[in-house]
Amino acid sequence: MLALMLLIRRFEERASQQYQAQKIGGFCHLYIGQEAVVVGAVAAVREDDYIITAYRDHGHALARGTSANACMAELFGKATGCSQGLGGSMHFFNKKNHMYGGHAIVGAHVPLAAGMAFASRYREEDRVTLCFFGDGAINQGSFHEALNLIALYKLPVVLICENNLFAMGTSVKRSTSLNQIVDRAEGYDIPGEIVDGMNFREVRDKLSEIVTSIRKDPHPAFVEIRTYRYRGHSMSDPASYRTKEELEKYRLDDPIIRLRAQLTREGNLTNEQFDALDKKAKETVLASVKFAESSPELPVEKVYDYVYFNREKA
Amino acid sequence: MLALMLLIRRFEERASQQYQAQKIGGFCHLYIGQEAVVVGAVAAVREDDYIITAYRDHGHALARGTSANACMAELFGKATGCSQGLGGSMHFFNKKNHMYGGHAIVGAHVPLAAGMAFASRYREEDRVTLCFFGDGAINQGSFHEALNLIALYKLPVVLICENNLFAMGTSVKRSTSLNQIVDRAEGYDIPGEIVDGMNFREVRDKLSEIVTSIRKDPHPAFVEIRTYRYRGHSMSDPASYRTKEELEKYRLDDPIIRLRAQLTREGNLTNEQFDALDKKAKETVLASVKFAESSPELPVEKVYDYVYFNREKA
Amino acid sequence: MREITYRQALNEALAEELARDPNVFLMGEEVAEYQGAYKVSQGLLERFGPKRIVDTPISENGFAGLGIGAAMVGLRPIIEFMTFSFSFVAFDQVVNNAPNMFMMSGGQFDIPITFRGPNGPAHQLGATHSHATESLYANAPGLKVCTPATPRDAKGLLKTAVRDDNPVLVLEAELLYSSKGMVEPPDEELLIPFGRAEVKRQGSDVSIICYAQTVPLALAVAAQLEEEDISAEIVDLRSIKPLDEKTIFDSVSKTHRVVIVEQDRPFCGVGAEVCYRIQKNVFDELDAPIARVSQEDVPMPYNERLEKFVLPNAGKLIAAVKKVCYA
Amino acid sequence: MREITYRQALNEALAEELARDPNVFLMGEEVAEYQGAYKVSQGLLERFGPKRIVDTPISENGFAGLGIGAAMVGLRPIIEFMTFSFSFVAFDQVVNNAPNMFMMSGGQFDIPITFRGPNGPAHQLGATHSHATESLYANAPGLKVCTPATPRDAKGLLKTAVRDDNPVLVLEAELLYSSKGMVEPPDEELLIPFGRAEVKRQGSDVSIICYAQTVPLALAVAAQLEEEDISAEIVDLRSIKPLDEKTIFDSVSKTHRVVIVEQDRPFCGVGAEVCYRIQKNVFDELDAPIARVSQEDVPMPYNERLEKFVLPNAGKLIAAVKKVCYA
Ligand SMILES: Cc1ncc(C[n+]2csc(CCOP(=O)(O)OP(=O)(O)O)c2C)c(N)n1
Ligand SMILES: Cc1ncc(C[n+]2csc(CCOP(=O)(O)OP(=O)(O)O)c2C)c(N)n1
Ligand SMILES: [Mg+2]
Ligand SMILES: [Mg+2]
Repeated sequence: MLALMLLIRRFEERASQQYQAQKIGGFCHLYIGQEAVVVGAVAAVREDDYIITAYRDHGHALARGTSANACMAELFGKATGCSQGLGGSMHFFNKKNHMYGGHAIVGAHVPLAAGMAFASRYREEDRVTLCFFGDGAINQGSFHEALNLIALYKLPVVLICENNLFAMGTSVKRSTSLNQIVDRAEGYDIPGEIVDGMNFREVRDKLSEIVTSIRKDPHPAFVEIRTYRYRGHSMSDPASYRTKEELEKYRLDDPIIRLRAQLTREGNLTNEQFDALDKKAKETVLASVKFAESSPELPVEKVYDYVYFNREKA
Repeated sequence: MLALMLLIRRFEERASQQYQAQKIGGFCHLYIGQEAVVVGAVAAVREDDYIITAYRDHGHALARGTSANACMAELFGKATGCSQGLGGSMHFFNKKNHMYGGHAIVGAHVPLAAGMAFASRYREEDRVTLCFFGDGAINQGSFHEALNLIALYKLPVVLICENNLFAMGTSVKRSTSLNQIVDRAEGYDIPGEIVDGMNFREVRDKLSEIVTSIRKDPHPAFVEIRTYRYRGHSMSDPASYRTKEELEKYRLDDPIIRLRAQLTREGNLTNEQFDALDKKAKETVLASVKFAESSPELPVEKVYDYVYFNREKA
Repeated sequence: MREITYRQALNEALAEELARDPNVFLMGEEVAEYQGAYKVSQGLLERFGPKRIVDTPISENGFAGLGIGAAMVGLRPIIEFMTFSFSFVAFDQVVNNAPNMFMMSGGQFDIPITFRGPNGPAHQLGATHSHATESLYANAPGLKVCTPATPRDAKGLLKTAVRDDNPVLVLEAELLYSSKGMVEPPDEELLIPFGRAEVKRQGSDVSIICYAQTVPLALAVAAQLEEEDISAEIVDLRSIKPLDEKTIFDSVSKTHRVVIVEQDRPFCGVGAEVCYRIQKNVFDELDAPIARVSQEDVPMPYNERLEKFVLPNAGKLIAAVKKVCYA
Repeated sequence: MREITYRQALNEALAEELARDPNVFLMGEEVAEYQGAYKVSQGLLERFGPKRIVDTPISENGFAGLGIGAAMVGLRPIIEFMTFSFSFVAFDQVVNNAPNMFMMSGGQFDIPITFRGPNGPAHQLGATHSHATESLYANAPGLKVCTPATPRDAKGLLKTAVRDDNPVLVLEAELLYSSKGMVEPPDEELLIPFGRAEVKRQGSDVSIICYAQTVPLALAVAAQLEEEDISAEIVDLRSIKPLDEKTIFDSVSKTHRVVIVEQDRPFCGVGAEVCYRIQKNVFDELDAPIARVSQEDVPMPYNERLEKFVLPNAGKLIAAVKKVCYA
């Protein structure tokens, strides 16, 4: 899990660099600082459980076993990307690994999560759907309608609010009058909890508990996971709406340092082992850039093949 | 106030009859049974406070001093109607009396109410906005976004949910998992109360209290007013989704009978006085039918004048 | 063949597809216990149970999105909008999530979903409840849009929609729900492919291109014109997207005069697109400018006479035909 | 006159209208403290304070509706959509509440509101973030829609929009925000009326009708065509609705050949409507079918080369011009 967090961290750093080198286009939202959230959550579920998130999705794709190659190639717009270069940073998909996107309209994927969970219930499967979204999403109509439907139909969804305190430049204090986001769940009678998102183990353990209870008896749950993004909202945001001190405070609480310290304290990780893991992550990511660079793009006429699905042709 | 409730009751009965006689077109939603809600609410506010509601709006227009003539003429599609025959049953407006509609898309007028209250605050007026909506509206995205904005900006709005237990054929139990609708307000930190909507005095007094407090210090409030509609959802609905017994139970609790009994008990109303009031209401309404029948329609080419407002021409 | 109503035809299509494929379910406001606001789903709850005929709260954005999510994992939802005027609160789901998913995911997720319900002005429902949405949705890449005008087309197109692996909108005509027509018996599978217009009446002097509620109007007008020795060919588009250019162009090449009559608004309406395609491809066949009869470009008034004035009607259509014929 | 950017021009328009009328306020996501996602509202919070420059949560439906309600009681809101792709979650407010209110209320409520923000594909933003919305909104009766292509038009049209007593959409072009052009000095009032196209370049062989992002494209192509002895007249529509038929028809009557180039999707796009109007009114002036260059009818891919292929571009425009000129 530490390896996975390191992979995400190093991937994002490299993506940032490649974006600056103009190898990557469009919008690009980095996940640095939030790694423990998705890694912890994914550690709490089965491989066939569904996960879906918003546009800050690189970490989610990687955590769900999408290769760094496929992720980097997607950013480069290459045919070998996880969405064949057609989706880009905000639209990572990996059907095989049950990663259902990568959705760029704030809040609009929460109803999709309801549908995925509806299908599980319809088929009498015991799958759980993890639906990630930001603190900004809770003020969208689609979020609201989906939560009411999820509660009404008792769908097996864990609603995971990655509260990184900001939606672009708007702090949570300026987007809702709630003292804590988790209180919003009360308006739907959905049980809610607050989790420390800088602590991998707390995320994993809390979610394991919730997922176990859902698998026994399908119902929704809401978790507000408190975290922080170190970078700006997207590559073009200098993030001048917050102080250096605030950022530094969170950096001290870094999820990777924290897990490292826990493992070291317990005698399960040496400095050498950590360095080796980190080296491995860096190498994987570096290789992914090479892979992306040398990968082909789809021929332009191919766009017509992605308008309608044609079973016979496929 | 009893007179007003009687006027609404008799107006709706007559509208029903005229609808069956095909003098009225489109959809027509009657307010019978819910009269105490709007009459109580309007009794609690000043004449220059804003009110806005959904499509079940005849009572609201009448309560806000729109003449029965203008209301009936609107149903008949006549130029003398409160919306010149261009709005119809679902779109009653009376700007002069601060009745801002009459809105037919469920939930879509709640943001408008936010805007009206925003304007009051902008102009530093102490007006209050009363926003009425049904139990079905609380599951719309627009309701949610508006409530969050209203709470965030601390706007002077009383959010009045006329809970008549049904949205068309869907009972509240089947549209949300909440035990009581007022709990939804918790998700926005808006204070909420439950009020007996069959009791005019309770509605008036409770709302007076709330309005006084808002005028002192602008803030939102949510009231779930429990009421019942005696008729089907619209004229075309036989309302077979509920039992005769349920309807009879509510009829025993009729808001007009109740206020009459209260007044009689207190020695403020004789049977003769009541009959005179009722007779007056019936006469007013009967006259309104004559008025509507004999009123002109807008000439057809006039439609072009209602596409864009042209200050110079107006 | 037997005569049934448009409503029954839709009901049969739903029942047959629900019976054929356990992945198909119907969801919307009042579709189950109430039997449908317009009774299109009459009897389906009893037959298929609440798992497959699902009532929702008034949350169009929510349940449209729920349908798309269910389609992502392999179900085949039929989502009813009580009317398409209410689909505007779900607009983002219909035009962003449904048709973009296949492209955005690099072909991993096809979205086999059907959105259906009455579309276009009905009768005195006023400005908010009278929207014709066909041009708006046909504008979005990745959607298919059909507009049945007869019971047979209603059944055949809806069944095709449910089996299509892409998001399809079946825009029904509320004013036609009780209209009758001949339809194959239930034991004969009736599937009408998209992109095939139908010549509902042969003629030689002018092509009247129509769809949905304007088809009966055009047919009635054609009968009237006959008396004045004008022979009108009636082309019912049936599906707006894909559009059947061949049938249109063949008719134009035969009559050389065209009137398009649409229930739609004029500005960037379906008729504009059809006009563009005709003049682009068979310009030399045209003996007169193409005329359109659409709604007046005004919000819909409630008053009955004013509403009639705003809508396409026989008088306007006849005038347009005469203009192109004697131009 | 001095040279400023399109972004500055919009900023000046906002500042001038805010200063002129205390009823005007600006509301949207990140418009205040962040100074605008694209910095169009730079400096306005400092100058006008938080009462008039108002940040919102991510609730487009909510704050679009809030603006409409405020307009009902006499304020003059300017509502920014961070991009018009996000206006789809507010679609119902924009097409139902804003333009219908005046009719529905029998003329009691005019809605003096401006919705503005970048519209249309920018650069590699993918399928959900690249919507061109002009034809969708122009379809709705009661709305006005303008699409400035130069700093001068941006300033003049936005100011006119704010003063209009009806709902107006100012569809800006993100890719043009940093482009420069000559604009009257701030002390000269610049108001550009709606419904007036502008001939941005005179020519005699072909009329290229364009707007927004396709105006610089058309001008560049015209320069290229000049070298091949084809003289192209460039007609910038500036406002889509109302549409300036006269300027269009005059140009067509002069050149007899037309290419419409739009950033829009093809199906029921703006070009279709313009084409219909031309063939209807000046059919006999046409020496060739009208050609359109629009987006390919596909969801927008992220990949840069594929995106370029989907968009209108110089190659396609030149080919279309040559086709109509030698047809
Ligand atoms: C409906 C909609 N409105 C606006 C945007 C633009 N936008 C993209 S991300 C974002 C902020 C979202 O913040 P949050 O939900 O907290 O997620 P975070 O970026 O913190 O991960 C905004 C406003 C959008 N994509 N969709
Ligand atoms: C967005 C939207 N969806 C659906 C409808 C159709 N519709 C009209 S009224 C109604 C029920 C509303 O119930 P409620 O809010 O409880 O109000 P009541 O009729 O009880 O007064 C429905 C579903 C609509 N007008 N708007
Ligand atoms: Mg955030
Ligand atoms: Mg109700």
